[in-house]
Amino acid sequence: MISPIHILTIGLGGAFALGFVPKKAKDVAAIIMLFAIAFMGAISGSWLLSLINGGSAEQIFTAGFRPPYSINLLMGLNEAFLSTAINVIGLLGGIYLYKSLKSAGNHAIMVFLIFIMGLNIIVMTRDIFNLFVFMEIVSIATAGLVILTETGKSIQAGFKYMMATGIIAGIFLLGIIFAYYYSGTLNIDGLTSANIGLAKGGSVALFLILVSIILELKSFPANGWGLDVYEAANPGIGAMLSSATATAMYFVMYKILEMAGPQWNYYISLVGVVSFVGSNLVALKQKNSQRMLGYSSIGQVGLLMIILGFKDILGDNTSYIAFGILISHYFAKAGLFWLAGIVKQKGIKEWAVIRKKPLFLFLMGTFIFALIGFPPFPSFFAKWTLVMDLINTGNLPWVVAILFGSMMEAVYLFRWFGYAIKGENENIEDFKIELHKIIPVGIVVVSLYVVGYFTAQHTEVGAAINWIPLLFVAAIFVLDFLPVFVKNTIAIIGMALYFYNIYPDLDNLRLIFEAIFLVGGILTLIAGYAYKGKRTGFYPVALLMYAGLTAIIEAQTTLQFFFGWELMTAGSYFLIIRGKRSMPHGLSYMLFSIGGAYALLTALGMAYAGQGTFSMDIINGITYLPYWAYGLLIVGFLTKTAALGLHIWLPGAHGEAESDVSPMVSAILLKAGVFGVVLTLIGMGGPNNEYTWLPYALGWLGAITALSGNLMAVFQEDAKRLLAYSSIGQLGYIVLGLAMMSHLGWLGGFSYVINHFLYKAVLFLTIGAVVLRVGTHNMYEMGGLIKRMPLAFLAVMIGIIALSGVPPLSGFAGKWLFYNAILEKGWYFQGAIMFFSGGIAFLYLWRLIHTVFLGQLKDNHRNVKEISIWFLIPIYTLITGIMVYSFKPQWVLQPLGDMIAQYFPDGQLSWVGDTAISKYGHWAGTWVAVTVIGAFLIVLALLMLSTRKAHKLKQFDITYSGERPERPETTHVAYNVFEGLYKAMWPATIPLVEAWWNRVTDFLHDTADIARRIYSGNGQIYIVHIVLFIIVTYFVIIGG
Amino acid sequence: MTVYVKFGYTLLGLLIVLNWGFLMGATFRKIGARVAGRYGIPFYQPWLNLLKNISTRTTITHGVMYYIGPVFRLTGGVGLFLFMPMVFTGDPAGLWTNYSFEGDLILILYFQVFGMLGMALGAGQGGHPYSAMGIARGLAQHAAVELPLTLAFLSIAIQYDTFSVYKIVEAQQGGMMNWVLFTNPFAAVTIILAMLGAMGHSPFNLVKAPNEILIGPATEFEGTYLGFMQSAGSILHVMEAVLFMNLVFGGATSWIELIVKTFLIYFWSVFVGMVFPRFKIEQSVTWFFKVPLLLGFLAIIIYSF
Amino acid sequence: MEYITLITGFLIILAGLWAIMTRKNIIRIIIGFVIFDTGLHIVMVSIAYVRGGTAPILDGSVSIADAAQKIVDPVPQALVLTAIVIGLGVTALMLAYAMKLHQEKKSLNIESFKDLKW
Amino acid sequence: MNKLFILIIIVALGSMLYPLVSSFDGNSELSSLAQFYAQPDNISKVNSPNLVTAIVVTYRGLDTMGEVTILFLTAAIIAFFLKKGGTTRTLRLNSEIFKTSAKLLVPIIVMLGVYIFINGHLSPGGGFQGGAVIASAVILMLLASPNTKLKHNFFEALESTSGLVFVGLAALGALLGLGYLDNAILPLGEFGKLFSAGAIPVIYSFVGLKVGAELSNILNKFQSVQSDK
Amino acid sequence: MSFLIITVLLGAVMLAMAFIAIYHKKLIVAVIATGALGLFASILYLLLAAPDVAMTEAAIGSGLTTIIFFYVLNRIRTDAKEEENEA
Repeated sequence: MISPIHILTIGLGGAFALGFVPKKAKDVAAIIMLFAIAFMGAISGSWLLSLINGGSAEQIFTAGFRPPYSINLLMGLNEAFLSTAINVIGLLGGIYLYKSLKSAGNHAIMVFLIFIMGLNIIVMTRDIFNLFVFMEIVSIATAGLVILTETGKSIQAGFKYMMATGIIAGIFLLGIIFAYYYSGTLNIDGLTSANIGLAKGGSVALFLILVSIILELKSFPANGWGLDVYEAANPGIGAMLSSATATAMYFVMYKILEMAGPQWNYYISLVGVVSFVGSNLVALKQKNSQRMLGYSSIGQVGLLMIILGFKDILGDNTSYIAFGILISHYFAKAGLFWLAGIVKQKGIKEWAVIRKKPLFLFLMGTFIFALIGFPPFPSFFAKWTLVMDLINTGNLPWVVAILFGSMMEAVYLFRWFGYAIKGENENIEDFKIELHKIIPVGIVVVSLYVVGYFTAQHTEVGAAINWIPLLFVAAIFVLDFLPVFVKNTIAIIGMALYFYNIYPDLDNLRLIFEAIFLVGGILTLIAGYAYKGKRTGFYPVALLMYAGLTAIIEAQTTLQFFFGWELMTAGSYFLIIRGKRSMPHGLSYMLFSIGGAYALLTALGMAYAGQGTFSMDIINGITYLPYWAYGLLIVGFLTKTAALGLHIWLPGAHGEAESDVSPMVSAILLKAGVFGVVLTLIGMGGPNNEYTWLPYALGWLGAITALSGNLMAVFQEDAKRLLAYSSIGQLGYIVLGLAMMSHLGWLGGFSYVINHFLYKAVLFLTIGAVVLRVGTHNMYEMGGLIKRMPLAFLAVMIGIIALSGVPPLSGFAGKWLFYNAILEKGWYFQGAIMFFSGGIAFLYLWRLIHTVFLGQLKDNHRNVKEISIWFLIPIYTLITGIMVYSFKPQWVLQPLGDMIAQYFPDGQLSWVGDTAISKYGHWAGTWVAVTVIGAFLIVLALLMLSTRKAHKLKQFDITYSGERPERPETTHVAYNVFEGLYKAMWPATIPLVEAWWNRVTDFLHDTADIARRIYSGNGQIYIVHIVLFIIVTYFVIIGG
Repeated sequence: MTVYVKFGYTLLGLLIVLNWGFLMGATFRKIGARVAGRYGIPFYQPWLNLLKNISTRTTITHGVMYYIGPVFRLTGGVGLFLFMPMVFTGDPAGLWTNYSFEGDLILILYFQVFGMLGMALGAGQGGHPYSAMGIARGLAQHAAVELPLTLAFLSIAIQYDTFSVYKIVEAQQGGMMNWVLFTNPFAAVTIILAMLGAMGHSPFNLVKAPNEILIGPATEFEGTYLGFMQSAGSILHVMEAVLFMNLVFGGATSWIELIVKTFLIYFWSVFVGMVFPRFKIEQSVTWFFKVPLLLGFLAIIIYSF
Repeated sequence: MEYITLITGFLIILAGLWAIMTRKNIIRIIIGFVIFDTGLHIVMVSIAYVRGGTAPILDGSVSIADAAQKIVDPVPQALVLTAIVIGLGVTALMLAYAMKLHQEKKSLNIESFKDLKW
Repeated sequence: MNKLFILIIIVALGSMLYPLVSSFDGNSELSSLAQFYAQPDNISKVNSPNLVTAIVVTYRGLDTMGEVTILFLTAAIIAFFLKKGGTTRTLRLNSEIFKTSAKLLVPIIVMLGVYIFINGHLSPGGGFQGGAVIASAVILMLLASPNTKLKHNFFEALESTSGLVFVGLAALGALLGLGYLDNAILPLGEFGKLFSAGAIPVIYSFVGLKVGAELSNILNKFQSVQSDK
Repeated sequence: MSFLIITVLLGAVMLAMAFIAIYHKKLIVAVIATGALGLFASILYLLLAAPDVAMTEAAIGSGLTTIIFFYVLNRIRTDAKEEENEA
């Protein structure tokens, strides 16, 4: 094997040899450079392989003397990994920059080669002054590379960079020389054992060394110079700085911290957290994509610093966590910078142009999800482990800070992604794809997935993840060029087979939800046959959501659960954002989901604390801050069920989604949150739990959610939004039922779960299909459609009767159970609110069916056809379900009762034949249905007997007060039809919650805007920042 | 007792209720006219109306829903009757308890909407804007009325620890002082007030305004439809009164008692209607959210501690 | 003696920083960096000094045997050598930048180069 | 930014650095590292009378390599940064006397530079100083006849060659199994003589050549963008 | 003792040079003062028994650096002149 020192030989020799290459032969020079980097990579890679396979680390001595007398280098596992990574990214970056480097000439090529070489040595060296020299090499090379593509801005940025690094290098040198003075050595290992921190001056020297490395890492807020470089430099260089340099400097920090001793760890974490939260916060206002990426890079480095500071606490997991975060950041940030170079757009809004080439959306999406820490990327597993370990060791506040920062990062990254996916792109010039630029991007994308898989395999819990659904998603993704019909069939067959395989392994509770997810999924997918063409991207994301849902059900460990949860979030986000105007709603959905997911993550961490296992059982009986843990779990799950306060994403997201997506995300997806709440409540100990106020508060929340959801639905003019608000209300019932923590309450809740799935799927599918036909969501632009689409009308009528709870259809079961439960529990007011919400529900349901199907047929709808058969099939299948449930409620309720009795044995219903008997009353579902239908038929027969010949009237046979089709909302009777009620109840409809969230975001954005004013653009001010940073940290750490 | 006997008694009960509804309706029209200084209709006018309506030879339809609307309406009325115990005889499966063993108070509460819903849909298909307006107002007011009413019902259910109407009636036997009116006055007063809205007389009859003006469901539906709706209306009026009687006024142990009590209950709402002018819909909603709602809360509060 | 040189070095460092942070002319700022570097070098050499020591060159005056007792510390001196050359590189590059900046805006005032901010 | 504020910052920085001064009490003896270098055994292992040179070239040879690289980098960056933008140079001509004396002086100065780095292991000075002296000769040349086109390629070739030799010698040590940058790849010779100390004079000479070439390149670049009007 | 006085004097002179470099109106003078600072520093290095450093500082720190400064100043001056001529 070749000695690692020859990385230096190759790098320098190559650079010097380039001087012989004639000026014109730029290709030769560039190829020599690439070969040199590849060769360096081969050396480090071969060491990496040998060290992974148990080889021993290599010490390189120079000058024939042992350290500390001469400079030595070390090639251990860390070094081998990092230098391999640097060389790989260097090679890819070299390929990416091929043309830019060539046009800048041979000198630039030399500089690039030396830059990569210098990073290698920085990683390997064990001598502190040598480190200084090579850091100088790297920063001078950076100063040169910044002006690779020379613009006024890049020159300014380069100069500021030089000023800053000049000061930092001086501080570093001062620290080194005094460290030498106190220890008599320059060797890092020697300094470690010398323990110079004990002397007063020695600790100052150590501080100077540390702070200069911190500053080199561009810690917030003394980092204006670094940001300018990210913004102004060629994106290819930005990629190098963000991934390669930051990685190398991070490792330097690791070495130095090792040297300085554990008493500094805490402060490093402190600086890290300030940097992480601060730069992510400030990035909120950023409109320039490259500068935003710069902020994000700094944030990520801050996170890595936190991890480093906790290395003694995290123990063996430190390197795993750091690896996961680092490698995700490494590839993703490089990829994003490269994309920025390909897209050639600075403003984040202009990134909409990327949509012109859908593959690029996939690339960008991958990078952003990897940065935020979604599965299956390494950062997901790393963040998981980090949070678990931090909470387990009692560092909850740190977790909160970290998650807050991550949240901010998600905000701006997803906003950016939203612009890319949905923004206006007509007037933006399309970008060219150059092969040499896209190859590196492609390689890092693939690497992210591969590394993610292996990261998961590395841990025991991660290895247990079921990858089959994901493989299926990947397969569908590959097959995306096929027409809808084929993909739909594959998807349906796949899901059916999967369900067939999985269902024997599930207990009853999980079976219910799995059936809703998968059977419901199949039914809604059938509607997909109505679409023509390819429907690019639909199937992978839909299946991703289902993969996540099924992973939640199957989860044996909390990690698997969270894994599934995040997959489901990602998939549903993409599904929702496919709608035409769904971008802002997609964003708020994502942010609430991430916020909820972080609440879950924290809570799962608290559950893990002190348990030492990730089995799902740990949420039963949490011991560490149980009130908070259960509260957070519930909040996390409630973001998905859109409880009041966390609901503002739902109406838009569901309302603007595609016709067959709305039922998926409404009827099916919301149940994932319910499942979570169910698990939590079981975990709290079921009937005998000691958390009195938590279920109580939850109950009130459910009741108020039910009321306000329904009330908001009443005042909607948009049919799908109406249904969306209705979902909020219905989920409120479910939450209330579950919160009662009694057998009847749960039975009511579960009967709602099933019922809501059935009728909401029917309603959304039907209305969605109608919308597809008539081309508008606005109800006042519809009317009289019963004549054109009677089957759709019938479906909606059955749906709304079932929803409203009017006997004899299935909705009444839930109501009846609820009132019994309420009486038993004594939650009379909640019950009254619920009843009132039910009354409100009639209003919007009538409005829905009346405005869409009854009244006058609109002129432009005279020729619309009945909704597509592909929608009717699932709709009527579901209606069959409703009918069965209505006529034989005991078929559903008895097994449900048995299932719930496992958790709530007391207060069960007793069944006498068809009659359910509770403590308070009785209800014979079948007989009620038969009686009502019987009476109905008799009356109908009487009517038919007495009206033998009814004269069929045409539309205009009645007195007709005109409607104006051109401005239908002004004269349409159903427009603002509940004005009277509104006048009476308007205070209840003030969107307080939305206003509150708006205020929160405004506050954050304003803070960000004020905070970022410190980056005045004046290089001198940045120097002042640096010096101030040094002084402040000094007085914080040393204490004056 | 066989199923057929039960069915026969139920049918008989329905006929009594229907005729009593007609008679009561005519009586109050008469009283109203006299108060206003007019002569008024003869007491048999409703029967004449029914006959005349059913025997019209031509009839129109706007579509299936239009046709089925009155069926819903009448089924709603009949259903309510079927699920309501009428005369208390001490035997839960007694002759005049109808099919109340198939469900309890909650069923009745929700079933009230059945007729309203069908009516709304049927009128809706007529395509006339006024019917939509009337229904919208009706639903809004209904929602507002139901809130205090539900609180009162819940209070009674808590009081007797049951949702079974039969048991509630049973518990009130043995003297006037056992009536909910005296044992649970808050609930009773709430019901007495909210009842005004449920009965739909002035001042809470804006719902009917559109058809008063020019046209609306009652004009739109003619002939047999109107006949059905008038029958349904009579049945519903009586059944509402029976519901309140059962819940608040101790039920009835005989048909006579039932007739007297329902007459008085009905009289109360007509009496108020004659005194007060009509409310706008926002006025009536806010009215129900004031005193009745407050009383309803009180009715619950006294039982929730 | 070395105290005085050390203190001088520190004062020069601070003087350099003062120039960097207060002067608006870019050339003047670069001069500040040179001063800063010079101060650093003085500090480093001061630390190398051993009381009464001679230069670490073993010519006639110092023999191999008593070298360890007589010479001053050669290590920081070697470091200073390196540092001086690095300083030259940095200064030259900064001056090249200054030239370019002047070409761009015909101004040497640091405050006129604020195109990148926030 | 307010000057008073800066003053406060400077004072704060000074007070922060004060412990370094206050805890400094000079050296009465060498540090352990320097003592090792000054031990007779070790001196004879390197065999260079100038200990600073011994450290710079051997013990800390890697630093020197980096240092040379930095100059190289700077030269390269300045080269592509200050690319001539087409305008022809019209520089004022100097007097004949100056030109003639410069022609006379340049070789002497170059000789002096060479002397300094060849004797780097014996006397003060070495590659860097020698290189700087050579560069000053180049300056003289440039000043004397500003319009002469310096043979740029020559300096670049010189720079590259000496760089490659340096790296090659360093790597040779590793390949011979002695250690990277070990000066013992050549015979150590007799202490205090010109041809002694193994590879040190050779390396230092090439360092000198390289530094000279690099500095000349840098200066030439700056010269090339001058113009007198 | 005499060394001490010389050192103090040198230090004072160097600080004065630094002051001139920072505050003298003419950039040329400032640059020269910077070079002088380097020269005085190299004397200090000689006193501190560091002849190698002294040589380097004299040749590179004060010599070459100053020359580069001059080149740049000259260039900037001519640029400024061009500016005036054009204006």
